[in-house]
Amino acid sequence: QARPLKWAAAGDALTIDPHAQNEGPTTSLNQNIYESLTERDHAGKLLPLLASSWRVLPDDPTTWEFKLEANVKFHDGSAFSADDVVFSYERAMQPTSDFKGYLTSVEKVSKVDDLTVRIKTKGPNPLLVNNTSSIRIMSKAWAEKNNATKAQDFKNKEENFAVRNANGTGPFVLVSREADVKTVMKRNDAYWAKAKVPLEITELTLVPIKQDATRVAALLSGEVDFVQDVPVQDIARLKTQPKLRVNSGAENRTIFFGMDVASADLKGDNVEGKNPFADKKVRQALNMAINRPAIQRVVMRGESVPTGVIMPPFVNGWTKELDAAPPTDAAKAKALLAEAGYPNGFSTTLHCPNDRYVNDEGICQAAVGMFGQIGIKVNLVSQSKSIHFNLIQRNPPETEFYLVGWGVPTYDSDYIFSYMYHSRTGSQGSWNATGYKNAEVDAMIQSLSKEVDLPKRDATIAKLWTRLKDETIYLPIHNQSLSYAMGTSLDIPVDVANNPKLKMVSFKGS
Amino acid sequence: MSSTPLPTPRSQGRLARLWDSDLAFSFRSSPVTVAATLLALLLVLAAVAAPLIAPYDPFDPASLDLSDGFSRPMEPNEITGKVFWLGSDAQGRDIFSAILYGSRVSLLVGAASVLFSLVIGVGLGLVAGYVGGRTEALIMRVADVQLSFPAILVALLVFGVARGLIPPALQEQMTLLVLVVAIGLSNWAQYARTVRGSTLVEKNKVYVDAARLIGLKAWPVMLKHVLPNVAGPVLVIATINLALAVIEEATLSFLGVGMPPTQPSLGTLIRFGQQYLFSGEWWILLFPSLVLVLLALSINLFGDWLRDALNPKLR
Amino acid sequence: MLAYILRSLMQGIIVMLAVAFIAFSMFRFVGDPVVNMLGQEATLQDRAELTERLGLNDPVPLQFARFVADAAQGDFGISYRQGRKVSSLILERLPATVELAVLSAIFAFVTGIALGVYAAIRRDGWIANLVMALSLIGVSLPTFLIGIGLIYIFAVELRWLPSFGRGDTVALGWWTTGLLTTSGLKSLVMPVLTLGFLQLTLIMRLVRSEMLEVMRADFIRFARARGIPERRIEFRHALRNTLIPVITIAGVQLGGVVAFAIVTETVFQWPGLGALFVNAVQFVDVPVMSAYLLFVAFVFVLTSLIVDLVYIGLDPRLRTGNPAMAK
Amino acid sequence: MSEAPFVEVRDLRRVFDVSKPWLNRVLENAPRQYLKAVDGVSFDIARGETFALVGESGSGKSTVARMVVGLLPPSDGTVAIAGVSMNDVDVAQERQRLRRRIQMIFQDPYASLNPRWRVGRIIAEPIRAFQIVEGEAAINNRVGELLTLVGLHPDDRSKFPHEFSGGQRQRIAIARALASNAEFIVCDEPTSALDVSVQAQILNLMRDLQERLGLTYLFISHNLAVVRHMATRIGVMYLGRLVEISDGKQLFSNPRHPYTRMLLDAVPDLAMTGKARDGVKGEIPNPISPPCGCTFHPRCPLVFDRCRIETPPVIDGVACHAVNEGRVAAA
Amino acid sequence: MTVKEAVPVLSVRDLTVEFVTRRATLRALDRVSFDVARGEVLGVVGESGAGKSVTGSAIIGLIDPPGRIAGGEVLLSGARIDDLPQEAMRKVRGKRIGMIFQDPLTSLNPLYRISEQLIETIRVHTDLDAAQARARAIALLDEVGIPAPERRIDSYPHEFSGGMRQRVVIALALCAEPEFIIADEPTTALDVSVQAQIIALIKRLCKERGTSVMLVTHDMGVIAETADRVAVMYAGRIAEIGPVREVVKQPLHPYAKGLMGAIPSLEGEAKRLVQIPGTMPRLSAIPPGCAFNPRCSQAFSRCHVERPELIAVGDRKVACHLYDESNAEIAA
Ligand SMILES: Nc1ncnc2c1ncn2[C@@H]1O[C@H](COP(=O)(O)OP(=O)(O)OP(=O)(O)O)[C@@H](O)[C@H]1O
Ligand SMILES: Nc1ncnc2c1ncn2[C@@H]1O[C@H](COP(=O)(O)OP(=O)(O)OP(=O)(O)O)[C@@H](O)[C@H]1O
Ligand SMILES: [Mg+2]
Ligand SMILES: [Mg+2]
Repeated sequence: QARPLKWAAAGDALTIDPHAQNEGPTTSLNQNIYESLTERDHAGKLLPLLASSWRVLPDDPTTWEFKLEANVKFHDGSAFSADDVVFSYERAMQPTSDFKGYLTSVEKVSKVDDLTVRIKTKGPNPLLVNNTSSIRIMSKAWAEKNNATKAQDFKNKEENFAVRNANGTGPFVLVSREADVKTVMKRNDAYWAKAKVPLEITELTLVPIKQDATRVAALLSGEVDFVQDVPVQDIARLKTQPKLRVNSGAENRTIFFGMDVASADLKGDNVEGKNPFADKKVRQALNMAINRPAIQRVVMRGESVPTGVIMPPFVNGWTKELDAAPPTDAAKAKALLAEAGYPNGFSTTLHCPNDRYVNDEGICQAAVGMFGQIGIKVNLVSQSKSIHFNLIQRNPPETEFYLVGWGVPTYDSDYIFSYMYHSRTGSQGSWNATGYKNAEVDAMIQSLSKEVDLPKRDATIAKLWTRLKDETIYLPIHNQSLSYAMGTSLDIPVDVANNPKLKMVSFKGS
Repeated sequence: MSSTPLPTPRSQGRLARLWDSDLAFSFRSSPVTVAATLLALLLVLAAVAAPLIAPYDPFDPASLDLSDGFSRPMEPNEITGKVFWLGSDAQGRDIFSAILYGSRVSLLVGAASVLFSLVIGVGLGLVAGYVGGRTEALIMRVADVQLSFPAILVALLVFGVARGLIPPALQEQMTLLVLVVAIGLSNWAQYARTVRGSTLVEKNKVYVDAARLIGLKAWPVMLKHVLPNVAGPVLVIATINLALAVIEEATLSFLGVGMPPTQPSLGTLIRFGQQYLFSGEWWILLFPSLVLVLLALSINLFGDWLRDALNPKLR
Repeated sequence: MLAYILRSLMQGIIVMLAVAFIAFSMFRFVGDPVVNMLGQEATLQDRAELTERLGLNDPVPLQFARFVADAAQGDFGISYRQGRKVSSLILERLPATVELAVLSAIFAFVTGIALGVYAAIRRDGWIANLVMALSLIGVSLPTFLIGIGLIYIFAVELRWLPSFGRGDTVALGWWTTGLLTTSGLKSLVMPVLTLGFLQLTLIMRLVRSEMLEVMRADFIRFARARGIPERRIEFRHALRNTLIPVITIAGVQLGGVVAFAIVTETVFQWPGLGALFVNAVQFVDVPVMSAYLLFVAFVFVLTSLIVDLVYIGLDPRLRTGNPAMAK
Repeated sequence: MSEAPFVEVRDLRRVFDVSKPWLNRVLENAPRQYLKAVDGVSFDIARGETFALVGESGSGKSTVARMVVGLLPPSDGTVAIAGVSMNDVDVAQERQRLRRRIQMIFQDPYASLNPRWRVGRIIAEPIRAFQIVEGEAAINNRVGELLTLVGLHPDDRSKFPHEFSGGQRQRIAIARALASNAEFIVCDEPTSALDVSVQAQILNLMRDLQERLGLTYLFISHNLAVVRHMATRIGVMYLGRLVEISDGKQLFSNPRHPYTRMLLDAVPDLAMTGKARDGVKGEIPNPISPPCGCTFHPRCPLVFDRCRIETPPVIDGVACHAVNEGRVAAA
Repeated sequence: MTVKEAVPVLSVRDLTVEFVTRRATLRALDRVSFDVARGEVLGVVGESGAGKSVTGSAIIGLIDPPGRIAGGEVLLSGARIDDLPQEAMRKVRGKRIGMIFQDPLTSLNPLYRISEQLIETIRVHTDLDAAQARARAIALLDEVGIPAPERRIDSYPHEFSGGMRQRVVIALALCAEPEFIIADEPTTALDVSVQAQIIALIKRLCKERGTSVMLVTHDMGVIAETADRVAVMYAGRIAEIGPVREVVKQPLHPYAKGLMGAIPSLEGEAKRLVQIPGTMPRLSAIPPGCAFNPRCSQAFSRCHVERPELIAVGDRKVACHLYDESNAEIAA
């Protein structure tokens, strides 16, 4: 029986090359075609996939060994083997790959036999396996044949075959793809793990619909069956529709503000020769000015969980105490400001994306008002994510106050530390646009990736968090929640990484 | 001289004469035009006097209270109990005040961009028409290129380029200016074409020769003699372009490249409101849209009448 | 006559060159192409190498010449965002936009002329007045509001028509068409109406005023004085004279429909070039932006050329190249 | 004419480039085309005299007028007024001073006044430009005087041109011409747009003014009767050439050039003398490619071979081979 | 003039035309009456705005709104035509009454060949088929003096000179052999030398066909030469009408006298022209009584109050109180 599913999302995958873009919507699509050694279920739990088991070699803490599933076939019918894994990891480690960050600790990937692979790390890396769920495996023979051995390479002046064609081991086979229009996949009837999953969808079509209203309209009129990005304001109405189901749940993502705490003077402010953000009291005042419950209630319509730390609860290192945010207290905030020498506040500019996170622009607007109430006049510049992220990633950064959201695909605090708190050196701290730089903290962060003793490691993590939370480098807002809307015959749970597992879908009622 | 001058029966005051003129008559006798003009005036006045009329200042984020968010029109807010005539939006902004301030921004952008394109277009058109030759060919070719791109595309491009060139810190302050330039640049060619056309006609009229005979140079002749005579069609285009510019600004804002959310224009308000098309908060979309359409419509009605009234060939 | 056509061609080429220059400058100066291509992690050496490879060290005129030569061969480089050849992206999106634009243009032209002629002939009739009033509302309604309104009524409330996209398409070679399937046709209705509406009102108003003007011409009076039936005067004598100015202006405008589609395509998630462009603007995908710019200019040049040819067909005064016969 | 002529026109030529655009010329292999609007015209005008130019449309009358007042630079030849060259760069300053002495009245009274200006401002413009009198009150006075002079009311200054009839507008134009105390007025068909009864008013006014102010006129018209009424001397133009110059009366009693005769013949006979008129044959040839030799030869009843080849020079006021050779008896 | 004196080809009775404007109802024609006999050329002269063109338009039924025929009647060969329904009137136009306008440059549709316009008109009014109509058109062109008509017939109007175009216009007006032709200033836009040719052509054609003509013009000379009778119009009224010789040589009406005296002449001494003071009144300000009274040097009290009717004086009719018997002593 034909059971097609039309799946609408706000944005399209940027590419289907599995190693070209480490970005939410891209992964969301690609995971249906390509598979990795391990996977996460919708709750974030790590499960075996192409690797049936793994271990750190008892004699060598720097080497991981993965046993691969037998009888796995690529979509073109060729058999999956260790060669493909080695090839794919090497491909993911190339400079043109966007996934090399997951594999910085990897020294070498090697084949032991057809179904065994070893990954040697530069030092001991007790958490390497967490990263393997992000590295997808493609067919070596196919890539070589089609001259796609490198992830997207602009220098070629030629397009990469893998950008439009795919050959993975996943539950769905690519039929056709028009970027930003639609991507059609059909069920992989020869799927190796058919027995373990329902795999009821016969044809899967992803249609990106950018406009919120149009996306909702498409669901209401029955043109699509499943909407991944339901605008928060429409959840209530959709819930009242008898033929629709809305599932909500937390996402593995925290939304927060960052600011330049290091520069001697800010360009966008009205304070001469001083950087107000460099003063912890000012940062604390800002933190106190934010009315998190109000943002949750009005801007997010309840679809978020306020937080006091830039870490979602799924992450190793999260505690209730850390999560507690300071209560909103404008009077105290003003007092702090006065103490810091800004009794009349100051003015500055806030940069905000307007098409990346749930109601990102609304959050910024609300915050601007709240900062205004303690006397800090904030200009708001909101723009598309591609421009916004550029400002953050430039070196030196071109923003002094910005909103960003961070998900943690490895479910470990290290990921946050090394991207957000480590000083900008080498491949680390690339998203740390605050200029925060502390040799001691950097050393502690670096020690994490080498620490084999997990309790000891956790202790370091806790120490780091206590210290960093107190520093108030970032102003956490909330952990974002997600809602999926679909016809009542479906019941797709919200995936914490926002990568719905469509092979798990089963149709009820029909 | 044996001929006697004809008696002049009409010697009333200037105002009375204006009232009695054909233009005023055709105005008075078209109730639709009168209504439209009154409406347009009302909207413009309300926009200009926004700070005096508006109960809140929607441009001051500090005065907003999130708890006021999504109040229904004329109903007290569930939490704060405040009443907003036309409701409030997601930020707790009073829609009525936001519309007043928003029309102010829209009209400011509209008027300034019209002025901008008018100055460029009329200037270039006059020069092209009066000087002729290569200058004319060059100017008109540039105008052609410009005309080949619809306003929205030009504005998007200008906006994009400005984004690339203006330092991010200044962008918010510059948005208004960029909008004015973007919309202004996308419309000047029309003026240039019209003015050139009329100038070509006017400059061959002998009153221009008469002026040249007393030794006037090209510029004084253009400005003092030709310009006033090409002003009619320019005025018509300017009026209609004002409506267009307001719409264009709204469209740009709708596409996300307009006024920042903290200083919303009508278009920005509509862009926000559009998110609530299905969620039941209809007032956030409806009222700004209505004002935008009424504003454009009333200006257009006036412009339409003006065009017919100034066109000697009709009627 | 040949000279006339050649001149149009030459003007077209000049326009194309001017636009190419804008596109080139954008490519070259708005955002650093090397940074855009290489991303953050690139080493200095990578950059230098790519700069050299892309020829960015050459003199600007040479770069421009190369740009034009590449563009003339349909080579606009690789999209920063999608990593695909811009030319193939454009070709892929072309059918959607062309079908939308052509249908809108036909809709606007045919309905616009018919209504305009009607409004001119029955100048004071109430239907004509109603049509004129509606046309003003049409001019005052932003396109995006029309689109949103249509979606709300026909897709959400009535559920008659799909709210987005092209529906099912049939591939004829590389061309995909929505004209051969019911869902494709249904999907076209609202975007075509939305896109065509503004043009329709403009053309209609233009036709009306031109026609009114022509109807006062001496030769119309003379035709009446000869006892030519009124119908014949209206449709044979007046209409053709009306069409000459209408075609110039409408031609330019319809050439622009392709680009006007930006808003419509955004609202209806129409997978055409306009949507591609808007996405490109948001991602600062300069190769796509500049290619689109050139494409729009090309369409404009093409329509102007067609307009000029139609002109020659309509107006015999342009056809004679015999100066001895004049005066 | 004992004293030196007030206006001296020598060998005036004006060529307009009416070539097709470059591309057409290349494609069609067409040469550049020139239109000789005025071709070697010479005449003198004495102070206080009215010199008239007549000729059909396109014969170059207006072009001569525009060159004489300096609105159009001649391609060749000279115009000197009161001894000052109108086109010599060296005497630019003198010429600027000369300008106030020369004015022009145009054919179309509806187009010759700026429709957006009030009459007072129109007439005051030359006064201000040449600083004839200083001070607003004085200017006002002068405008009033001028309006009265041409038979209008001083209060008319606050009206716009469209509030006047054609004849009244022409009076305003005359007032403007007189505003700078001009001595020499070029009148390009000043009455051809007016009704006969109004024409009579204007013609009478012009003659009155001439008598009172000692004006010199260059009077252009295609209407022979009007010319006869106004002019002391007359030049007949055909296709850019002056074919005959003679004293006013003589031209009508004794036309010599065949073209002049033809023109006279073409005038309907108000007196209804019943004299049979020779129908004028043909139309003016295309001025871009005028017939060679005597340009009138295709229409000339007296044409003979020489006329087709050789351009007749002006001898004794006539440019006609037949006349010069005495082959036609003076009528 | 032939025997059929009894029924004039055209008879205009008390024709009144009004233009309704917002300020007033303007009377462009005020009880105009005249007859045109078969084969006769009636000249109509008068200043600009006197109502000459309106008279022509009213006869042929082409007064555009806001104008309307407010009174009087027009009879064509004895039958009323001013009250005919649209379609019937259309059939009269071109078929029975031809019209020639002033400007040949704009009278022809620039987009159609001469042949198309001629054949169209011929076929609208006759049963000829296309080939016959074409032959007819060629014959007509030949008749109006266009050389090599077979060749020129397929030209476009812009390929003709002004004089040639006016010939084509005349051919178009003559297509259906109308009984009556209105020529509204047919030569004003033409060169002096061509004017005479065109006038001669009209005159010859009408004579040959026995067509009557109403020739509207400014030019007294043309009238003097062409017309049999002449009507002098002033401010929408006929001031004087009568045989051309008498009216031109010894005008009766003071206005006509002024008009004749104002024309510079080729003969005689170039003396000061007779000058009528002032200008014709605007339609909105026509004085009561005789419209000419403010400009008339002989006006007396009655002229200011009572409108003079046309009075027969010999062969002529004149609208002036001076010729009313009861005022005989003043006229002297
Ligand atoms: N600016 C110009 N460019 C080209 N040709 C011109 C220009 N001005 C005049 N001519 C031509 O020169 C010739 C003489 O023109 P001009 O106006 O002097 O004639 P005219 O005798 O005054 O005629 P009219 O009685 O119609 O005023 C005409 O053939 C005209 O077409
Ligand atoms: N459409 C109109 N509306 C108002 N008044 C009009 C209209 N048409 C003509 N008139 C008036 O009717 C009067 C007679 O006009 P008409 O055209 O018959 O004059 P005419 O004698 O033909 O003058 P001309 O010699 O200038 O052609 C004029 O006063 C004119 O203003
Ligand atoms: Mg002239
Ligand atoms: Mg007339």
